[in-house]
Amino acid sequence: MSGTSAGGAEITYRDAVREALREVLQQDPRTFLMGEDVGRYGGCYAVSKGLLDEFGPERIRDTPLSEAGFVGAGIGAALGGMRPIVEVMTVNFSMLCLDQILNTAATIRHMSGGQFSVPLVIRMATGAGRQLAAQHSHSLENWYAHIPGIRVVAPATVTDARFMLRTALLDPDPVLIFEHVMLYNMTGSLDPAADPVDIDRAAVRRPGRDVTLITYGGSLWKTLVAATELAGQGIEAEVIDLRSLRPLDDATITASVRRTRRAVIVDEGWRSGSLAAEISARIVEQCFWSLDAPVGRVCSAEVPIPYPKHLEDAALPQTPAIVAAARSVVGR
Amino acid sequence: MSGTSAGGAEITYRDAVREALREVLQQDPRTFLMGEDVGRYGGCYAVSKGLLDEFGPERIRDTPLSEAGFVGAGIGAALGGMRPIVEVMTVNFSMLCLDQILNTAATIRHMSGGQFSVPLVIRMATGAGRQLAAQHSHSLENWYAHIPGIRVVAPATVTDARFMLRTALLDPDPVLIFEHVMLYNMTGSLDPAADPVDIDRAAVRRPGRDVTLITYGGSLWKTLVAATELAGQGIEAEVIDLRSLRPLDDATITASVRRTRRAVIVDEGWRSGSLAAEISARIVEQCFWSLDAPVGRVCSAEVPIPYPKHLEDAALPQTPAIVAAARSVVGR
Amino acid sequence: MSETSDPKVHLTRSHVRALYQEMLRIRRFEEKCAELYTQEKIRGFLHLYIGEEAIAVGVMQALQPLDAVVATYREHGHALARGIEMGRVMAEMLGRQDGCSRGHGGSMHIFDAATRFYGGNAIVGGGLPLAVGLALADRMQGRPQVTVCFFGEGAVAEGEFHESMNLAALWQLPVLFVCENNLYAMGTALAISESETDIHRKAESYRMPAAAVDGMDVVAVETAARRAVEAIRGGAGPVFLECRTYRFRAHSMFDAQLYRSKDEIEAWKAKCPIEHLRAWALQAGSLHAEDLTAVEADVLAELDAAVAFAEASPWEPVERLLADVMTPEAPS
Amino acid sequence: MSETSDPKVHLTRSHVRALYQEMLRIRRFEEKCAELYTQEKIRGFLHLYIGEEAIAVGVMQALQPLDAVVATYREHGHALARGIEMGRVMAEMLGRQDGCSRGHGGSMHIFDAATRFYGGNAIVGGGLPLAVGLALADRMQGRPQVTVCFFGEGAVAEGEFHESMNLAALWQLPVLFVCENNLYAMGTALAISESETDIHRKAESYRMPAAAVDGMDVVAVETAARRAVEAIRGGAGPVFLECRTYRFRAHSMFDAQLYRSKDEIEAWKAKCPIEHLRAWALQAGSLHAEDLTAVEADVLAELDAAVAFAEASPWEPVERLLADVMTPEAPS
Ligand SMILES: Cc1ncc(C[n+]2csc(CCOP(=O)(O)OP(=O)(O)O)c2C)c(N)n1
Ligand SMILES: Cc1ncc(C[n+]2csc(CCOP(=O)(O)OP(=O)(O)O)c2C)c(N)n1
Ligand SMILES: [Mg+2]
Ligand SMILES: [Mg+2]
Repeated sequence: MSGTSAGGAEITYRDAVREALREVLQQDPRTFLMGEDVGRYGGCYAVSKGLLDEFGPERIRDTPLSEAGFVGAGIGAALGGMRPIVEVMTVNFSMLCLDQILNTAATIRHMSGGQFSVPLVIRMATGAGRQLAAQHSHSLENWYAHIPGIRVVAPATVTDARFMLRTALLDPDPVLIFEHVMLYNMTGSLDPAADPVDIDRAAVRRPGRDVTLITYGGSLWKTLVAATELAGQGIEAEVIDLRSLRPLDDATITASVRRTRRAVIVDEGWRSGSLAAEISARIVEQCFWSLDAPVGRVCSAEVPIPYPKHLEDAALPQTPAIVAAARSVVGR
Repeated sequence: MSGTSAGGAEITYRDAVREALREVLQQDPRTFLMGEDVGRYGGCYAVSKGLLDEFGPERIRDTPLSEAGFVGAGIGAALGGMRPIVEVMTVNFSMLCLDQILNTAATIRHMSGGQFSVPLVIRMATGAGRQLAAQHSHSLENWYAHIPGIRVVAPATVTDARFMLRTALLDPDPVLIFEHVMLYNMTGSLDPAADPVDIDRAAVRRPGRDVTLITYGGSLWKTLVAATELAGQGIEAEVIDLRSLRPLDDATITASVRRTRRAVIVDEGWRSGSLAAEISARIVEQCFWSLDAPVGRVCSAEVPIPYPKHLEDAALPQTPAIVAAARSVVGR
Repeated sequence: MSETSDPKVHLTRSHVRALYQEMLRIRRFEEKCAELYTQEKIRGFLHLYIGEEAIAVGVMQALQPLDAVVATYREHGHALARGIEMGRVMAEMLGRQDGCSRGHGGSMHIFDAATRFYGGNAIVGGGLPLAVGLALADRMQGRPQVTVCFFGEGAVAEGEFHESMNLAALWQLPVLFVCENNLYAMGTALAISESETDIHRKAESYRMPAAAVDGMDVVAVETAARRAVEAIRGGAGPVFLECRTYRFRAHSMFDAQLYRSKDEIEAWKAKCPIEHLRAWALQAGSLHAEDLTAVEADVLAELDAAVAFAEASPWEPVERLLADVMTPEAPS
Repeated sequence: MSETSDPKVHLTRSHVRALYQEMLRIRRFEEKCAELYTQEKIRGFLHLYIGEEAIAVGVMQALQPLDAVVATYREHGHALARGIEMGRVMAEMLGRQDGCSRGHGGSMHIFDAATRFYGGNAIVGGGLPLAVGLALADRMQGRPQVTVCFFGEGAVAEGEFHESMNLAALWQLPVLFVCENNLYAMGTALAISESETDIHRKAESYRMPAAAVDGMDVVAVETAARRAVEAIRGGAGPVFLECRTYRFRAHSMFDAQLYRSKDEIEAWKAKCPIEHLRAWALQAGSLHAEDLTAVEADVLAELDAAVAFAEASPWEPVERLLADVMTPEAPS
């Protein structure tokens, strides 16, 4: 997999996240990274390797296994004037701190009548593909994208991995960054024009006129492969990378769908209640009269993700299913 | 508000839930009720008042404030041959036990290759309307309805409150029952024909030909009022009470929408990522060619629910908004 | 009244008067709240602190203006003792725009940036991680401040308590944990919620210094709090204070108090912290009868003004429903 | 080897041989797993127990067939020592249909109904509430069974640990909590995760009897476990056992072990529980050289057969992807 955009420097997604962390840690003394094994171990996915030596244990802060405790502490530290970056190893574990995110981080600004903001960034690994089975493989971005009071982004390219963090830290409200586990090893070239990046807008990663494929995170690359395949079959697919899952960039989506008149959403979440459902509902609300076919969804099968490769593959959205869904809405 | 169906005995929703509990406790010695203040206090919403005296503290088990602990203990007890009914006071607090529900209760059957089932019932209060503000008022049924491996139901009538529990307890898999806080004081008449009830099927609560209004739980009654109002304006709305949120009863929904060709979903959850989005997406997938208008959604405003009555009212789906949405899809 | 050898508590006439007045302010304020509740001017959950005033008042004496406070849903007393204007607190109770949280939160969600009062948290245990983070921010920024965190003995059973205690002790953070042990969590007596009922002994398992103090004795509380805060400010790490107390009223306005006896309530009422201080002060000659009359008059005047201010305050306009969900000046 | 005064541990030749053989089975099994991992026949996360075998083997000696076991993601040793066939465990590692979880779970999710082996839980701390519930079910049904719950010292920081300890102690449930203190949670040393590093002392704060034992000494573990299980079965309530041990290998197959020194690892390897027992048994004359050779041969034969069985086992057909999400015979 290669996340190449323009002709910038080649870098892995993992290194791009690390460079982003280094930069903000160097530039803003209020910033620190906190989470399980971010320091001495170097990060569960080796993202923060080397940062402990550079910034010391106060700012690269290893925590006990206390997700609610340290995420809550991140909220408190943000209220106290710091700019914490909290890492939750995997979205499945974030169930243990969801109370703090929903009931405090997302809510305190409203509850306090606008007195307190929570300038906190939470990074989480998400997604399947590494055969980690039923408790380490889910994609629950949709749940977070449901919560008023927070912002949710999903960098799919090395450029977004490299530059979204800085913008997220400038945000006075909590920002959740979802990093798909299958992207860390991906190499791509940094877009030199991307800095500073907005984190609000979707990006058209491939223009096309026949159908709009809407996706984000790890599924972007499968979708681009599908688009290439479709092109070989005479179908020009436009591929939208949502980038921001909350708020959703309706303008980019509707502009494209009004033009292509057909849409398929590719989302690694379980189908029922997926983010894809929300996008489908919005497309219907906003583009109904332009639609020439029902909106398609390619999502994960509704099963805790199984361990064996063939079953894991079967559970997740794959290129052939995307191609098939696109062909089906295009009608050829 | 009155939840009247056929001409059975008058009962409040609260008493209906209590009678359901009494019945299963009497009939099955493996059954017990566990949760915060279910015993000596009589239940946060007075649902279990009197049961401690009748069944004793082992079976009406007051727990410490340890949501993860006692929900997890409920899962373990179910695995160990009991039929626990666990009460979580309010859906907001269930964030604290979501790990146990998602990562264990819903998953263990699959992870174990089908060896272990979890015959557990979890009851939760949900919803707003009592001016309980930003940490006690949410409707997160959509999150639970997203989880493979569990069943989610929402009794909206006294009959369902009375009879769904028994069926839920017969289920070998976890069943979550959501009770809307505004329903407890509602009086209705028990449908004598409803016993035993299925918990899979949606119910048409009002037939109509012009538009299908799809809802569940606390919003059913507002929707029925809206339907009456619409009838006064010459629009005959069919009202579907979903009853089961997972699985969704596609057959009932699509049969209705194919007939009325128009649909509005009323859902107290926040709009983005709501259960309404899923239903809208399904309708588009299954009835696109029958639709004469975009599918409408009436949901809660995306704000932690505010305390003052006028703002709480403004945040929630209300009858005028339902009427307006129905008129808009009907085009008059 | 306990004698104190601590030089920091000077029982001057003016100090004794202040302690008395502060407690009386809370008492009269809450009695008025109960009245306004029956008039339906206050709605939602209302948790009165009556009987426990010595704790908030005693502890607040030990704080500096820049110290931080985290409290629970039973926090009117803390808000008043911390110095938030009574009118603004009352306006919050009524849900008015001049409420300290613009009326968004009501009784359970009092916030005030000026006094670093961070709620007002209705998730039991939810404030503890926040306190850890506030203290972490102070420590990382080299500020000599202390964060005080109030919570009930019921919260001790929550996982968030455990995680927060460990983090604070592990990182030696400047937090004063004040457990208000009023023997009940709603209807659940301490012996039904904790295997170790001697709460302050639990702090030892985190190697955190702890003491139990008579929470009905404002001077004892002040003495213990001053000692603790001095140690914490000196860099000794967190301290745990268990204050033994009792709520004279029901848990909230919906509680029939089936779980405790009238005798028990009467026995504790005989230890009323206000009566207790009055009797001692009169006997010791610190206060005279005319002081008491003057204090009562002051308090009633303040209360009348507060109610008038609150009732005159406008409602938040419905147009502002979504205004405080996100910070307006968010970038991009 | 520790001397034991407990009459229950009879160090007969056959028992010593069995202990030795059980530990060696685990060791050789896992060495083979490491090999199969490099061959990419095992994928995902693989956590080896090498060095810690004395704990699982020692504790299992104290159990009856109907007792229950709850373990973690580092549970191959527990599964084998509990008596699950090696071939079925190996087939699970390979993700095959004859795996004890039909291959759905892999290394981290071993389950077996026949031996009441309830996982296999990859959420740190997630198994503890389950153990409480299993014990509750046994108690409520009047069965004289014990539930053993294994977890690492890292889990002690989790809220679920705290809630479970309190529930078990409060309700005096028949649980043996076995903390495998191997000094690290991934790369986080105990002193970085706990303010109280003497783990078994934490049990005291729940009033739970506790002991620390040399986890490198299988006889010491067996002795302590027998004593504890006897007490628990006799109705004494839960017991906590801290077994002090060390993992000789990396946390998982992705760990560069930056956080600990070679010297430390070597020092602990010198305490190898298998070497230790061998040396003692030879010296004491309990085992002879030819016994050791015979055991080694037995184990290798069993292992070869297990690998052959596993490799011959079919893959679960893709058609069964959704088969074990819900129980098929669900009513209605
Ligand atoms: C996580 C959570 N669970 C349950 C509740 C419901 N609840 C509100 S107050 C309360 C009792 C808390 O008791 P305690 O901590 O002793 O404080 P007190 O009310 O006695 O001051 C309960 C159970 C809640 N608000 N949050
Ligand atoms: C809730 C949760 N947080 C984090 C992880 C990631 N993780 C897996 S194992 C582990 C270390 C656990 O250490 P310990 O409990 O001491 O057990 P050990 O691995 O040493 O046997 C961590 C952090 C997880 N699986 N679950
Ligand atoms: Mg209390
Ligand atoms: Mg460990």
